[in-house]
Amino acid sequence: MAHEGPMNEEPREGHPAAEVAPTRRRLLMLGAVGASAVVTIRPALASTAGSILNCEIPVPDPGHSGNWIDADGKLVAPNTPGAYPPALRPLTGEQVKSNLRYGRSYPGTSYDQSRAYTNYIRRLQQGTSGFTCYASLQMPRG
Amino acid sequence: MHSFTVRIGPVGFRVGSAWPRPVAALEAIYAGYPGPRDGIADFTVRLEPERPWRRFVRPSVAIRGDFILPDAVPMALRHGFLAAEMGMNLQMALGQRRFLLLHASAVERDGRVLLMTGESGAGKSTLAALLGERGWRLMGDEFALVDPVSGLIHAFPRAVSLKNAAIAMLRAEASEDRFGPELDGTPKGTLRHLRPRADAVARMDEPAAPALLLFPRYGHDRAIRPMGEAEIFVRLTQASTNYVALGEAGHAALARLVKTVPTRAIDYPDSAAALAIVDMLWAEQAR
Amino acid sequence: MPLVRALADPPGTAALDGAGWTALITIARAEQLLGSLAYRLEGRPMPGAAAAILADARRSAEQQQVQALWEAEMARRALAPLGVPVVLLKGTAFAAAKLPPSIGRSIGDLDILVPRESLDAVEAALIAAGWKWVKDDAYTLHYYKQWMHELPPLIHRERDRMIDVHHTILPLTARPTPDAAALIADSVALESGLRILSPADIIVHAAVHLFADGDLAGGLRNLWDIDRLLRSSDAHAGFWSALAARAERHGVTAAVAHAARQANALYATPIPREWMKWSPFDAWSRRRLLARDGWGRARRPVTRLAFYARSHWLRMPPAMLARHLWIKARDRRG
Amino acid sequence: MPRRYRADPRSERISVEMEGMAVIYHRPSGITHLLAAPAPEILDALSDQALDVDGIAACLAAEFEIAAEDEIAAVVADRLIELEGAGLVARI
Repeated sequence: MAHEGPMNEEPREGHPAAEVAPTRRRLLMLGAVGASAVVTIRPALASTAGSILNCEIPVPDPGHSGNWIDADGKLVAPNTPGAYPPALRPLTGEQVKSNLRYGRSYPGTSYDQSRAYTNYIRRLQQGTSGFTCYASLQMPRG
Repeated sequence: MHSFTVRIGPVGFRVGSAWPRPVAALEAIYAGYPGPRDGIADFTVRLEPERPWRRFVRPSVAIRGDFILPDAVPMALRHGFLAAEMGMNLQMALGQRRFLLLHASAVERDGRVLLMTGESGAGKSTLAALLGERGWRLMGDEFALVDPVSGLIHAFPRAVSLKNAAIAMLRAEASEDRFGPELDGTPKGTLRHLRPRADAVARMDEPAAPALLLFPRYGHDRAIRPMGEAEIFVRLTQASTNYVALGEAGHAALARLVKTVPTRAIDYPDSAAALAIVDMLWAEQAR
Repeated sequence: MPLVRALADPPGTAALDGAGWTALITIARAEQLLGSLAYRLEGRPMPGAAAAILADARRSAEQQQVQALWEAEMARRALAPLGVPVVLLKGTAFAAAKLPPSIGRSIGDLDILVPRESLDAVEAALIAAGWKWVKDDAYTLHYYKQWMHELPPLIHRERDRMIDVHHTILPLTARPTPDAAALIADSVALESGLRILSPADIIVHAAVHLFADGDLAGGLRNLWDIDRLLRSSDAHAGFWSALAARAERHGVTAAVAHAARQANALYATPIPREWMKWSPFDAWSRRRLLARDGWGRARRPVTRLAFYARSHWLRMPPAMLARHLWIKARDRRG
Repeated sequence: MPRRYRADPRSERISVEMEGMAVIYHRPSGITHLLAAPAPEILDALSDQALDVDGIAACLAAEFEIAAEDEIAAVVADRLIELEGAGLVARI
């Protein structure tokens, strides 16, 4: 995620306590070798053709992490016959695209299991975790 | 091509459908809405058979238009109305460049706007719909449009998409004629659409200033937390589909929103608790 | 077709009604020409809703150009230590040199041309600077290296932008073989140190891209580029004979002549009388270029398929084409 | 000759302060960055003149009123890698 940067190390009392001891505080920040000082905002919804490498799609989304996925990509109860357990780690946009285009399976999954995951992803809607990544798979036309 | 046009807030849509049914459903739920300004639609959505013969044989609806997701699953024809709604959402998410688009609900009272943002399932849509029946003006349950010049929020009062338990909750509040057909077996479960109250439609050209921003989270014990500006800023860039595309104007609009609008994260166990928190925070900020 | 009419004759848009404007805007979006149209019609009387949509399109095009030029600048920084000429192509070149087609033009990937012998060094420098392969399977990499006029597409891991690195302007398998060394030798340096093709070569490349390589999808935009370039060069004495000589040198006379004729037919581009030698292919390719209806739908599937097949035929000898399609099909089955 | 760096003029950045950090819109790229200290100070120093690592460290030492320039130089070298990757500074 883009904002795993210095802001997470800061106390959050609404306003920083910088007024108390500016020099000391800044010195501390200055000394933080290794910690990132630059965080770049990435588009939530990428607009270019290849904007897919880094984004991730959890299967299923965290709100349904207990569910399994059937062959059509629908969420079903755990241990439903013919359905698959959640993906161990989120799929990347690149993997999804490669599955959509060339039928290449996801790491450590069978062809059918990959198909089920992809069917789930193709059903994603605005507001569901992973949708914006999936939406980024759009190609420019013309 | 069966055709339907509508204006929702500042945005005109044209929907073309290979089948009559989705258009009939759109006409019913958007009864009383105006057409696009000057008869010119900002965006075009097409509902087409995925392949020519699929118009008649096991009909399935592919969502096409100005902006598309090429590999999206086609939908069953009985969900054609939902396909149209998704198509309109997609045009906004991918194509909107006049306003900073936030994935947030917006309701207005006394000329001031309450914004609620968060992932699907956070409850922003249901809460906005409930508030819209209880003295607030519903400005939109899905997208809030921030005018980069004025900083005002423009209404985008689409039909509210109610899911599962929220349907019963709103049927207790709104009359039956404002509801669309029940759509079962959709990717989000059972859905019903609710037309906003007539005054929300009549006043959709009135923008208003944002006064309170909430990040609600459903299913947790009641809690209210302040948030740091940088965190709010970053989360809103991720809740916006066009922050980067708007460039400098987007940056200025978002920085102004973060700097001027009081913001809280709220956790709530049920909607009654959420509405109580909203009442309390609203009264606080109005003082 | 309304889009072509509006671009060629802006005052004619005064007659459009609401439905006419809606169709025009949808077609222009589908052909990636809405920004160009927006500037073309700027300042003309029109309904408020149309004016607002076109103003959005102008802002959007402007922002796209900022991003495209930035991507070029980042490539320049990554490649500067190599000391090799880096020639911008297509949309980014137009924008960097502020050439007439850049006005409102949408720009996708970054396309650059470098000498073939520095390809490996360029690839290594880009990868060191954060670019990575979009597809890294062995067949794709091998296929591109062996046969194509470019490296397989690379994408920057932070900025999510693609770069296509070319070493010539047509696949090595294609029948005409443009003189890549001459393209680079005669390129022109910009202030930044990046380069663009010579005026004649820019037109040659646009024509080749349209008629000797692609399947004409999105061809109206390429043809609009060509119209803008020809019009801005037309006044220079000796331009047309220089263009003809350059096209002949690269072995693409037919494609360049066809592009000029088609620009003349669709956009009323002024071309010399002796260039107007119509061929039966013209009408056929025009059908393909104009295959778009008022809902933005692609029409004439048979014509489109024929041009798709032609684009492969032009790029590859038949046996190789068969092998290529076979491997792609096998891939698809997983 | 040690390697020297340069940043775009200040007018090419729009900076808004949030929680002690700078939220910067960089006009030439259209990209937004969040910068923690001392990255904004490094950018400012390099907007006026091209400097090498020691030169930047000297600027920061003056601004932060701290003496240990060697330590600062180590931090600066670290930050420059990030700033260069983001395109906010360039080698000359």
